[in-house]
Amino acid sequence: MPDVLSVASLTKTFPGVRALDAVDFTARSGEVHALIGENGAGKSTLIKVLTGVYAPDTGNLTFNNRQVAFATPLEAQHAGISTIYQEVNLVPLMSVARNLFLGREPRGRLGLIDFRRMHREANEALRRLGITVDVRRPLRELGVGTQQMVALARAVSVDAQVVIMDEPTSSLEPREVQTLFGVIRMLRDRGIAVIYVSHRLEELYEVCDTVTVLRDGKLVHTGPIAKLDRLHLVSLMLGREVGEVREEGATKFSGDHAPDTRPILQADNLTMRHHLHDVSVEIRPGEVVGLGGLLGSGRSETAKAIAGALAPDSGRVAIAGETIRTGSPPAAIRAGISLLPEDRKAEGIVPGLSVRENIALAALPRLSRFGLVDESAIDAIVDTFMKRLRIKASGPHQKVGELSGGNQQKVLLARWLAMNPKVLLLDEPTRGIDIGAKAEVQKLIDELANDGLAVLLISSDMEELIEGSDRVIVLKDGTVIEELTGPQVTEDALMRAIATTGSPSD
Amino acid sequence: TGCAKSEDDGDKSSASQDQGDSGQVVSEPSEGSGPTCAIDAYGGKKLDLKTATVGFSQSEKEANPFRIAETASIKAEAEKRGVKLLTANAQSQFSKQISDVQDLIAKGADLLVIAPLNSDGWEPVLRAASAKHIPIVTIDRKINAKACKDYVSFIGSDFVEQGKRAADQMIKTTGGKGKVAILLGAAGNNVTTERTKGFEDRIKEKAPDLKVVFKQTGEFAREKGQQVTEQLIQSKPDITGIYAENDEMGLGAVNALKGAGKKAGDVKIVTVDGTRNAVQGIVDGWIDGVIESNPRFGPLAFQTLDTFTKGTKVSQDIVIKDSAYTKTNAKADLGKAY
Amino acid sequence: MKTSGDEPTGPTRSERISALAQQHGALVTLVVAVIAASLSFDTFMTADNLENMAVSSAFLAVVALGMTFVIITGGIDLSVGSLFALGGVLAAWGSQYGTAVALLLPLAVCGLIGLVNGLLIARSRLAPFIVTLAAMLGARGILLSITDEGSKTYLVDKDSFFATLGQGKVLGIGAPVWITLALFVAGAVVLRRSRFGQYVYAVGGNEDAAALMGAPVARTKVTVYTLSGLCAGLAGALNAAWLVSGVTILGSGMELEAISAVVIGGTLLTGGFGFISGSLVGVLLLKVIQNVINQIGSLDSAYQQVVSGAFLALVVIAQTWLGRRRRVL
Amino acid sequence: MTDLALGGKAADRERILRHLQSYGVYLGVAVLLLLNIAVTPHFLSAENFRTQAVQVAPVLIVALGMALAIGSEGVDLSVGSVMALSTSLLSLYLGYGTWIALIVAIIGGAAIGLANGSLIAFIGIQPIVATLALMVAGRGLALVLLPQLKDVRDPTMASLGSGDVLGIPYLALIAAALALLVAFVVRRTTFGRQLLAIGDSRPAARLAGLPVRRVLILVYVCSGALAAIAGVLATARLTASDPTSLGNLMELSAITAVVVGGTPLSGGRVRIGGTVAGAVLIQLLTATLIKHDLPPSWTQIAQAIVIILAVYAARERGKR
Ligand SMILES: Nc1ncnc2c1ncn2[C@@H]1O[C@H](COP(=O)(O)OP(=O)(O)OP(=O)(O)O)[C@@H](O)[C@H]1O
Ligand SMILES: Nc1ncnc2c1ncn2[C@@H]1O[C@H](COP(=O)(O)OP(=O)(O)OP(=O)(O)O)[C@@H](O)[C@H]1O
Ligand SMILES: [Mg+2]
Ligand SMILES: [Mg+2]
Repeated sequence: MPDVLSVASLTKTFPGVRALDAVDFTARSGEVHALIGENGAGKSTLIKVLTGVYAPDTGNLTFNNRQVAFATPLEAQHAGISTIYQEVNLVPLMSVARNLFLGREPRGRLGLIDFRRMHREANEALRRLGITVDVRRPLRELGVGTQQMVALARAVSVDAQVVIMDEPTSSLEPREVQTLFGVIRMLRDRGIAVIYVSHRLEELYEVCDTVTVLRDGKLVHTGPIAKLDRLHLVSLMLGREVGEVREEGATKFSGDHAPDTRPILQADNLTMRHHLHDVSVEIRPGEVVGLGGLLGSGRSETAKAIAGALAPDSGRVAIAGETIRTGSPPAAIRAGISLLPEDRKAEGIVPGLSVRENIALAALPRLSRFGLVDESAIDAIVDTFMKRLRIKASGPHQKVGELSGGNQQKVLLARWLAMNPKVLLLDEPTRGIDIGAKAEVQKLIDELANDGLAVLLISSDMEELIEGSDRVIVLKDGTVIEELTGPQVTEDALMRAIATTGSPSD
Repeated sequence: TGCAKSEDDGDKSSASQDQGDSGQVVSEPSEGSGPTCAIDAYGGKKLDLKTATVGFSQSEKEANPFRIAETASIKAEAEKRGVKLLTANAQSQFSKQISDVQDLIAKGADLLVIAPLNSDGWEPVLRAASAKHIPIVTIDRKINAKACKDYVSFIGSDFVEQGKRAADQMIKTTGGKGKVAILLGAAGNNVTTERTKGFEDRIKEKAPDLKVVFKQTGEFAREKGQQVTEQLIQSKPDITGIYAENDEMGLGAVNALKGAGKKAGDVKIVTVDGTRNAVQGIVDGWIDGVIESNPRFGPLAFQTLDTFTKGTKVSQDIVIKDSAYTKTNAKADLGKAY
Repeated sequence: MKTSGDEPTGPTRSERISALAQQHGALVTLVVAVIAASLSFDTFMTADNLENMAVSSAFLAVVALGMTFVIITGGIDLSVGSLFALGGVLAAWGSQYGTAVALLLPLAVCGLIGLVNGLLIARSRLAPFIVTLAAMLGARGILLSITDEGSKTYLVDKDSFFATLGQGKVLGIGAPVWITLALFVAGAVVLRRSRFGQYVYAVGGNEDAAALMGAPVARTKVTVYTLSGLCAGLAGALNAAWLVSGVTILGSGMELEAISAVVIGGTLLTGGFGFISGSLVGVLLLKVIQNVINQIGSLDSAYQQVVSGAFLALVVIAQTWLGRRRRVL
Repeated sequence: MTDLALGGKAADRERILRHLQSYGVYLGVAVLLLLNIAVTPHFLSAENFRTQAVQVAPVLIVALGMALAIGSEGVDLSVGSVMALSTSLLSLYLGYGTWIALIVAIIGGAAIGLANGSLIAFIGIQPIVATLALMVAGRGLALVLLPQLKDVRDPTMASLGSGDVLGIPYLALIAAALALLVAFVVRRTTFGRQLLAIGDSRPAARLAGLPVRRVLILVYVCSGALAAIAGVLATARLTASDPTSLGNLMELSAITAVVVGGTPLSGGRVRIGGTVAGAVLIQLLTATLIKHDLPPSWTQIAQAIVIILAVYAARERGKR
């Protein structure tokens, strides 16, 4: 198979970090090439260098046997490299169709855009991916997963020689993942080179041919994936011995907790027009309650309504029997509710502030006296959590915006753990987190529950949801359709609950 | 910003009221001697001022003594004569003044009194007015257009002349030797241009030893005048005189001189306008001359309109004879200042 | 523009109404204001008064047109007031060499200044606010230097063809009005129906994403600032034709008026959302307020300011309130 | 772990650029000072420095409040009108005693700030529009209260305007003290931290439970109060209340000072030291141009160029 895109001894430094260190990488036509590594290993950076977002410090880029240097993503795109970047990168206020066709709108007379055709084609492109939405609606009204599928549709609808996908599945549900894999196979069969980044190892074995492993910005392995078993792959990623890795199971959950009998969180009949209908959730101290459902089923809304980030039209939220004001994050936080939001880029991190300030942000009032900040108290807390969660940064003063996705997530976890919450609402806590960190986060959830914390876990990873939760509440179209308890908490039961009632777009 | 802005508050309102008619004297050559204008030549029909509606367009906020006195004088005269008056204020925005006057016309003004913010750019208004044969009198500033065709007459001071008289005063008090600074008014304003021109021409002509060494804008405001003068007296400590193109900047200069520890009379100051504070400055010894620019246009403006609408000729250029305040008359004439 | 796509959940009626109200909130306010004014003042709804308002709004409208593009990209252009004045002076000076010069000279100079703004903003990544603030000073400086520190006013020959661009009437309505309408139609088509228009929205909606999607972000920004400069210059030129002179004291505070008009018209200052037609309505609304104040007549000049400030606040509050529900999520 | 102590040319250059970005404005001040010492007669005198310090004080004080507003991803266009309003209030209340008048004037400024803050925080109006409305209305209000310039003949006010301690004018001392205070607030208080977080990412700050509205309101109240203080001091210096022209275009000078000083308009960062330097830079520039008697056209063009140069030096470099 011919090489299409390759780089030799590529180096890229950011202030204080060498993100890529003499990395060689080659993508071949008709091959799906997995790119893996821990959070912060440099995968996204590599992709951004390949596609002209960043300029490399050193290293040569060869495309179709010609030396190239892409100055902008546009140039890369014109050359035939199509990319889905890690964070959904579309324009939220524009319509779905406009997003799909930005820059290559079908044009009619006088060079004006032919909207009729554009909408028709957009509809078709999405339908092929199993999505039916009104393509004239603003993109932001779609759930994250659907947005991701739009980005996918955009990437594959151009004539590309190379298609790059940076963690495309992190916000997709199983059915959509299968659609995606179908698309990937179709691309491969057409002789297109696919570069695929994911933390979900099973997926790699399902669709990839070759794998490249990065660790701390260095290339540690590249070769056919079939020759490498899962254990080996993990040990390469983490830089630990195979034996060490073997001892760890698939998920880090220990199993059942021994919850209290009286619920600490009671959310009754939360209703929000179009989004939630009479959703009630109760969590007891020491219990992990899972929220299951398809994309757009209202899981995030439920969590946000409980945490005050959205104001429900009616309904009640109480902590230890005391009703709290809804629609007010400070009130919820004072009562002991913490929410790890799903969209960490927009709603979680404060990118321009340092790791330190981000961790201390919510706890500031407690960490200050008479309105003056107690710096040493902050240092202590920051130090503790950076160690405990193994946050990888050049120091507490690095800007959070510069961290890799996984480390940003850990910073957010640290922010909330520093609050000593009573109830922790985790919306996709392990999305985009490498398996090492994922295991740590899962272990942490377990520990927290054992320490008596009430946890609400939202996850599109069925396995994680089933293994982690004591109880699973299943939502569909903003309504609770089933509650799985005790022995019922199995993947099969969950699947069945979701499947029997159909998918929301039908 | 046309002219001065200052007043010791208490007596300001009364000042403009009481002395509404004690102000303006038409200078030589006066009515009759210059070109004149009659209603037949202008077009339009005779009417009785008493039953007419007069529109008055003021250029700036009534927030300085000059504008306050001007508007008050117009209003007082209209009331005295029982004429219906419509007013508009352009808030120093020229585009607004154009629409203001158009609005006045649309609201049915039969006659217009305009205090223009700028001399040029009146074409749209003049066309609208001439289509309806509405007589226009401009006060305090001229419109660059044809008298007796586009407008009836102009009543106001001669700003170049004011500059010249200020120069005369400066030459007299400095003895015609030394270095003078000019505190300019707002840039792009023809009052500034003309007061500067008159001053510089006269200095060149009469006192070649008096050199203008500094020209910076004080924007007709006291604070700006003070700030500029502060910089001036440090970079040019040997300055002999300061010509401020309005009283306010002159008073700012006085502040600056006091702050720098100078004594009254160390630096000669000549200003234009004739506000109470400036004239008091002469009495106190800080200012050496104030050239008056009289804002009380009401009586003259209405008299002109009255005469004109009755069918009698009026002069196209009615130039006010401005007085001046110096050490000799300041104390006695303090009451005349506005 | 219909799609065959089935809609999972259509917006409810009240949502649709509030969406409409947000898009046309300024129009509703305008209609209400006009009705109220014509009921209160019998000299409001006269042909003369309406024509006066239309013509004198035209120039601000053209400036606001360019500003709309800039604001949708998430930027701002403070230099338009100075460019408006500069354009007028250049046009008046150029009119002695014919209409072509009178039009092309201000377009060239103001467009060039807009281009420089755009380059500094897009290529050097300087903040639009500060770049265009500097341009506002710089352009005023240029104006002063070519008018002998503001003391010289160039006049336009009243009978020249150039003057008819400002003075002429077609079907009883002033030429500037027609020109402005034509420009707005063209602007709306460009913004809605051209690829460049899509880039304008994309850059304002999410600049990083737009760049990653391959939108020419820098070029789009450079273009909108150039466009804004051109609009300001053209507005100045037309205004000079109307006034038959290059008045030097024009344009101060005009940038704020233009921004107000655009915002009142429903365009978000944060970018990514807005309409050309809204800006036109915004300009008219400002004009009507001014006219009403004049209709009332003897309102003290200080109170006039209080009233117009309060009115601006009210309109924007109403806008925000109408638009709020849609922006919840 | 990634190699943290990395050397290399790229990193070195990056570091130098970062320093330039942070300290460019100080460099600018130094250059202007040296230039003036070389070419401006009588520049090196205590009296001259006093003049510059006194003239810059009101701008600087306004800029401090502006820096807070900009740090919260906002802007306050009403500052000039607040200065006018405070001078009107001062004049009106001087009859009841100097201190009462001072307090009323400052409270008046804070009240405009409260109105700004409420429009922004509760109704969600863009800061630039909300403060624009109050800029227009505020100036009008000032003129309604005091229709024209009025002399202030109050000995306390007079000494406030022209007095000094050990040769340092009160005005300069007050400005310096306020700068230190605001710097302290930004660095050491919860309010300061919260303000930066809100300026950087409003949704994240909201979800982190920060009292977003309260902080925003406080920001504009501070800005209003500081502008009022500046108005009071300017009045003391002028020994007159001039609501027509006091504070005209002040918002632009203040914003320029803040931005030239390296505070990005996109919020999330506040640099008080830079703001002070920015204000001084502009003051020195103005003084230079006046002292050398350059015509207004030159002055404006020179200002434009210096502003662009200064922000160009301090610009955020592209991520590439
Ligand atoms: N713009 C930037 N400025 C500074 N440092 C950066 C920047 N972008 C990335 N880095 C650093 O470069 C390193 C590699 O980051 P990158 O985003 O490539 O990781 P990744 O492998 O994609 O991780 P993840 O799996 O979490 O997405 C990290 O240490 C990160 O902190
Ligand atoms: N009629 C509608 N109007 C606006 N938005 C809608 C509508 N219907 C659905 N949505 C969008 O669907 C989304 C509901 O998805 P939500 O994020 O709650 O799902 P979830 O179950 O949490 O899935 P995920 O795992 O993707 O977060 C909301 O973000 C909402 O914006
Ligand atoms: Mg990544
Ligand atoms: Mg969700």
